[in-house]
Amino acid sequence: MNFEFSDDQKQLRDQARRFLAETCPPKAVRAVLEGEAAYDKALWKGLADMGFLGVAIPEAFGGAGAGHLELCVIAEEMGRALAPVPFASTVYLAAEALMLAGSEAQKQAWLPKIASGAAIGTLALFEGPGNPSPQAIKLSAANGVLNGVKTPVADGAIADFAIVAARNGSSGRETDVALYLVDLKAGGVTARTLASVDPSRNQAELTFKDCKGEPLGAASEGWSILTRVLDRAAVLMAFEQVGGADRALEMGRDYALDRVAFGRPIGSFQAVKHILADMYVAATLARSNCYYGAWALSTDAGELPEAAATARISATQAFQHCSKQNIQVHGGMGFTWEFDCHLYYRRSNALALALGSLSYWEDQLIERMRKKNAA
Amino acid sequence: MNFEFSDDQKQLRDQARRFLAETCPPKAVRAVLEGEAAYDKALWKGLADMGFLGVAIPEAFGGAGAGHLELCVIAEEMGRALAPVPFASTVYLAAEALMLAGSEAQKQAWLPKIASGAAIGTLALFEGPGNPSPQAIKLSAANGVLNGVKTPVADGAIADFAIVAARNGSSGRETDVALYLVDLKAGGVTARTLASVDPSRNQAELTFKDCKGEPLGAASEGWSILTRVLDRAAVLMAFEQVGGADRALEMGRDYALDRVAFGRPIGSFQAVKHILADMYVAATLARSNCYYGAWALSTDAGELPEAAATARISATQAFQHCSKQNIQVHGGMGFTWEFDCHLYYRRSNALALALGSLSYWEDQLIERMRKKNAA
Amino acid sequence: MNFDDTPQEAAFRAEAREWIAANAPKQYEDELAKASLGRLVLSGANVLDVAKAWQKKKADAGWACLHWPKEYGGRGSSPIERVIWQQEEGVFGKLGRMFIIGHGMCGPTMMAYASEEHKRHYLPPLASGEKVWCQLFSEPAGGSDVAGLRTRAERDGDDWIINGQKIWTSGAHYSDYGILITRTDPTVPKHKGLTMFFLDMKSPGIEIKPIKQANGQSEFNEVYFTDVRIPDHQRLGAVGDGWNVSLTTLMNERMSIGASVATGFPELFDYCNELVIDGRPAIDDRAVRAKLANWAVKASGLKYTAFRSISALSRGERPGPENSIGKLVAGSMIQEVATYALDLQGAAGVVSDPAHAEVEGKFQAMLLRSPATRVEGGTDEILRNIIAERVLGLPG
Amino acid sequence: MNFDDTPQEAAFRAEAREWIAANAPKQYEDELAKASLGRLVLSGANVLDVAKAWQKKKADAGWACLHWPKEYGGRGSSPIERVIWQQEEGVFGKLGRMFIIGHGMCGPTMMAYASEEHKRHYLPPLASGEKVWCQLFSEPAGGSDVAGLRTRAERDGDDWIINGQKIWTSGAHYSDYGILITRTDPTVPKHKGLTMFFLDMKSPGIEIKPIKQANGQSEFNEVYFTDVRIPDHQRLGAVGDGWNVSLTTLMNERMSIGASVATGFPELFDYCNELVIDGRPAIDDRAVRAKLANWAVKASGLKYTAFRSISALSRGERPGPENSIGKLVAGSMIQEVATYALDLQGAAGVVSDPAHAEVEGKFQAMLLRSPATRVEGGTDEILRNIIAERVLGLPG
Repeated sequence: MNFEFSDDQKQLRDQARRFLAETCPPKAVRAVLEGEAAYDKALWKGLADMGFLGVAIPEAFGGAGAGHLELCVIAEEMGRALAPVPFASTVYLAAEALMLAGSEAQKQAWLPKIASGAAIGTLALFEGPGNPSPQAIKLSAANGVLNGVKTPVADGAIADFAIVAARNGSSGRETDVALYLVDLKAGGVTARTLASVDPSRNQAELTFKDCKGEPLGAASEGWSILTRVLDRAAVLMAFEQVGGADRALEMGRDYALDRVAFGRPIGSFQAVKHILADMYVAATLARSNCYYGAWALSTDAGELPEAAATARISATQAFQHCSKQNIQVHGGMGFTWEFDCHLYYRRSNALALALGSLSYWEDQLIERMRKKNAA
Repeated sequence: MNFEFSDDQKQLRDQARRFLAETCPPKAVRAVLEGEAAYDKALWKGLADMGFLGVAIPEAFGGAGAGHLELCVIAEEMGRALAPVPFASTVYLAAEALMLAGSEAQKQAWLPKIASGAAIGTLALFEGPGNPSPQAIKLSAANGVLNGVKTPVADGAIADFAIVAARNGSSGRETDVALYLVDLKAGGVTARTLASVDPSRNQAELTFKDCKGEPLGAASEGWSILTRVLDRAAVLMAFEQVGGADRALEMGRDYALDRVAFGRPIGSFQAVKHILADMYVAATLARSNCYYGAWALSTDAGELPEAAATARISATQAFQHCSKQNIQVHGGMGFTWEFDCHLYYRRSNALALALGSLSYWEDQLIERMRKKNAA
Repeated sequence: MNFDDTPQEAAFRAEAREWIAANAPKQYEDELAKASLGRLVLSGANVLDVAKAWQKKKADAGWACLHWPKEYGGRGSSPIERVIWQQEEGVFGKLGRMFIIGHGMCGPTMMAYASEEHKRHYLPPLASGEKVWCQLFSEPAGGSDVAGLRTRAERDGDDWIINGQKIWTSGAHYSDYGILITRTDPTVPKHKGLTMFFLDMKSPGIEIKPIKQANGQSEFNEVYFTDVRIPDHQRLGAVGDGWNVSLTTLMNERMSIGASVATGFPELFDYCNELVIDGRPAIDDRAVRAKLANWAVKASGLKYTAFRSISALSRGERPGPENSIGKLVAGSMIQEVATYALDLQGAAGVVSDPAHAEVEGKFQAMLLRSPATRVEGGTDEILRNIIAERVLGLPG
Repeated sequence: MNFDDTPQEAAFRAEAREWIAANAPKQYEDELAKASLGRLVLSGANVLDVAKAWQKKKADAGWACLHWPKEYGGRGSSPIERVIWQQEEGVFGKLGRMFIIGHGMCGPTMMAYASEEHKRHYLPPLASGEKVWCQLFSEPAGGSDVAGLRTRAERDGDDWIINGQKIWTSGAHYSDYGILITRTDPTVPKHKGLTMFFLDMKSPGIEIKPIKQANGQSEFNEVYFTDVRIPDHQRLGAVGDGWNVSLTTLMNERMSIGASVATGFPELFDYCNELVIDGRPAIDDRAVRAKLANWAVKASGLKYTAFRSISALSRGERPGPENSIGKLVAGSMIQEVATYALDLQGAAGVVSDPAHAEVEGKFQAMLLRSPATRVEGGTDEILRNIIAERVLGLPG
């Protein structure tokens, strides 16, 4: 057993961290947060040049063909840096869906563009409030023509294409759900950007009107593909969340060492120590669960559904807890626009809802454990 | 508005506290805990002589006729002292059921005996694991003849009579449930004492074999009477729990002032301070909710169902939290048999389950709030 | 134990209710009812103007700062009458937010330490909202540590000359006066050598910079003092006694904040009664119920704890530090409530745009504002220390 | 990143599995499987005897204390082989509980500080379980504060004379030897002036009183020393260096406890899969699921955190204080789990009698034993300090 990243993977992490420290400082995040741009184009280009966008895409499709452990490593660093780019939508969702279910032609058409940074992709799944479920999908597909509204769609206003979950049957079973690949620049789709709790990432409402879409995967398998895509994305996003949690913990620790009150660094007060210790505990448990998820993802193990839900829940809790308590450790300064604490607080709450809520994943985890236990 | 006990009621509290300090020291609790007796007979007699057993029983039935606010005051002191007597079973459950639904003859037969300490009563409701519900009642009543098993029954092995919930219909509706008053000394009932997490109070399994019972209240109203009895008992037991919580907090506070480690009283460490502060918060919220419950109980207000569930949940949480954290503040000594911490820990966990679990009352509270909101 | 009004209380309630029905700004009632932490919008009106107008109207009719003496602009009401008024004023009370510091902290401090002449001059316009007051205590280097203050006050004839910086001054940008704590003697131990003043916020040498908050709003300010002159007769309490003066003030802050602090539970409960998840009402979901029940008993416990304080007040007892629990409990609770409300919305919970978000983005605004509630007016950690030391008597 | 055995590891696993299948006390397998915190019963047998017999059998075949050097009764195995053995030993590993202190703390301390002659003499019978060891650190006045120790050791020729009292010595009543920390110099600051020894627990002048615990069991003892003689050659480390010696030992304690500490989750999950509430499987109740999910990810997080430490070990890194989180998380979790399991049983949860309680009263026993887990081997508060200071580098 070796439950650790390899030395090469650690080198990749250091390389990514150095790159993001230079190209993605907090002010780059703020530029997008404050509306100067919908995402950081220069950073996106840089990520492509570094080969990070295609790290898990096979070389045959223009990627580095390194694999998913390497992608986990990159994802963690993206989370630490709060990278204001459509990485999750494009790489965890769109690319994974294509690699899982795309035809040779579809892969050839889009994967190289993803790897080179030429195309931004996303998944159009949600239609307003609620949990992911076949019944919640109302957007209709009649012989490849889509009509309906998807909201929110992460990076919907900046994406070039989307994987769209649509209803093309009326049996009431999950087999009614099919996936379509839609070129968002080809007309028939209007995007409206929505203000969100984390403006450093785009959220949009997409309206499909008589919009052409080409089937992705077998028509009746849309939902099962979607489930597998969400599980894979859950592990990758969990690494992003753990990266953010670790950074929030470091910020709190550094401030506690630096800040003096009552004549002592506040980090010498037991109350502050114990807040930080509990943040460390949450981040550590989440990291360990993420490693389990990474193993399951990279080996496509039968444990993936459980491991993904476990990593997702644990990392969501850790990032929300650490970003919240980091503000508390900072006191009043932590609530200023000027300090970066709120950037992590905003991102932690946004990521907690992407891919479905914590409650949804908690229910999924126990359902999956129950099934396995019954089997 | 005057949201406080009256001066007379406060005097009654002081009187009860002094009496219990003398007659019910921890070693009296330990005597029952260690099996020297099923309950403290001398204390029971003393409570009768003080008029505490009949404080809420009308004078016409041999009680003091003082009222339920006074009973709340006594209940809190019984909780502080962990009184090892069948007070809750007899006074909160049996007496309340009789006063709510008993015939004149039944009241005359039993209430004076309760007030004088001559009779111990209880409620035989549960039939093994699960929440209170009409469906859970299987013990059958065919023209007044009872057959079945009730477990656990608090003080079942020492009670003279019991109010028994039985099924005398098969409509599947709650109207199938009827209540019967059973003289446990009249034969047909065998009691077996069960070891429990709090041996300072008796728990028993009662087996009814062709046992005569006389109807209490209208046959079809058994369940609705039961619900009202449980609500009334919930408020009274909540005071008992708050009394225990307050005492556990005091024990922790006193130990923290007294005990020295690292050259300082441990109460000067922020970690210990904050544990105790949180215990204080829990106990204070519970007390305030109990006052609300006491008001609703004493005025038979329409808010009683909500107020009772609120007081019950809040007081259960507070007593469990304070008794648990009191042990933590005491460190290793808190886990010794010699220290009294475990007496409160045991009692808090026993009371948390009597009348139905915390989860049950949480569900009840929201159901009641929902109904009120919909109305 | 009862909630019943005495005949006098009933009469007072009737009078208040009648006057409010006739005079309150009804046109804003709905928007005020919808207002919650981090979100108070009055369409086509400036909240400040509406609030001042309502306060002046109340003052003219003798309904402002009810528990203050008449001669200072109050009504000389009993504490219980004040509570009855709050109950009757209902959602319109939310307009009083900008006066909380002035009425809850500055007023009581002035009443305790200012000269009779000053009280008669300054308190009535404070009560009527014509003049807004702020408090200048916290400093960048200080944080929770008031004893570590650095802002200097140096005697110069009949004046004091102030140099230094304050922070977290809420409402400084629209305040006319403020109470200010300064260090008048750096040579003695920290708690000593402090002195309290009140001053005109328009005095030369004062520079006010709003602080942009994490949620984008600006309720607080930095205030810079450069050779600001304060006449000695505006000193509150003795030279060197500022620490004791500030304790009165801070306890009043915790009380006023504690009494008025929001838990978010009523909003969440209403929302769960409307919301449908996966085809079922959220309120019927057992997981949702378990969460709601735990918050319900906390909210209820806070409500009746406040009632107990009111009863103590009306018996003439002075409420003590136990009032710290209000903000301690509600502060972290409202943050959890907001987080859970977004969770219930699923992916859509990320949307904050009032035009597209659930219930006009009420819970998103609450989420983004809530971290401040665990810090302002005493951090959770400070409040726990206060409970442990002043209520439970543990060593400081 | 993988869980795969290397060829050598696979071979080792096969050998271990085969030997265990042939030699383990199968007759107790079910009862051991059912054992949980606060409850280990072997019908018609003394746990101590069964445990010693199994340990001796393992030692004779070279399966005891695998990571110890051969000459000291071990097998010279790699850390990873030790883990593989634990995986294969499974429920029979629960019999090792009484050896945890000896093998986890006393052995490593002896190996680090005893003379070669002593190591060869004392370690093999410790490994084989023929001799049981205990540690004598805590004192009534000390609690979490090891530096405040009072038990005196005074030099007398080649001996030291011990007077004082120790407490919380687990297994003292069946131990043959112990390691003892004493104060040899009261004149120097607390952390200095301490010296460590090992001694024969049958020495004249030692009196052992079992401590009856809150749950009725007696795992711990008070140990009184009256003029007990220890030859100087049984000193561990230099005179006055006892504090450093104890740190090694204590860290080993936290590691061994942390690694083996129970969360109660597997028992609760199994129970919820069987239990039916109000006619529905408990596992389908959304409120139950929400609780289970939160505990599931904690239990999983602890499991894989341990795996990460093992990987670090097998890379030759020495696991640090981050192992403190195991007990910190599991300690309060198992108490919450037990409380919730009783809650699920409703009123019947109060019954603890194995003959009548749900799942033989497993959760009732767990509830009554669990408060100790948050104290033994470092309180939650001490563990948080350790994490804050030694992992995060905050000032002590």
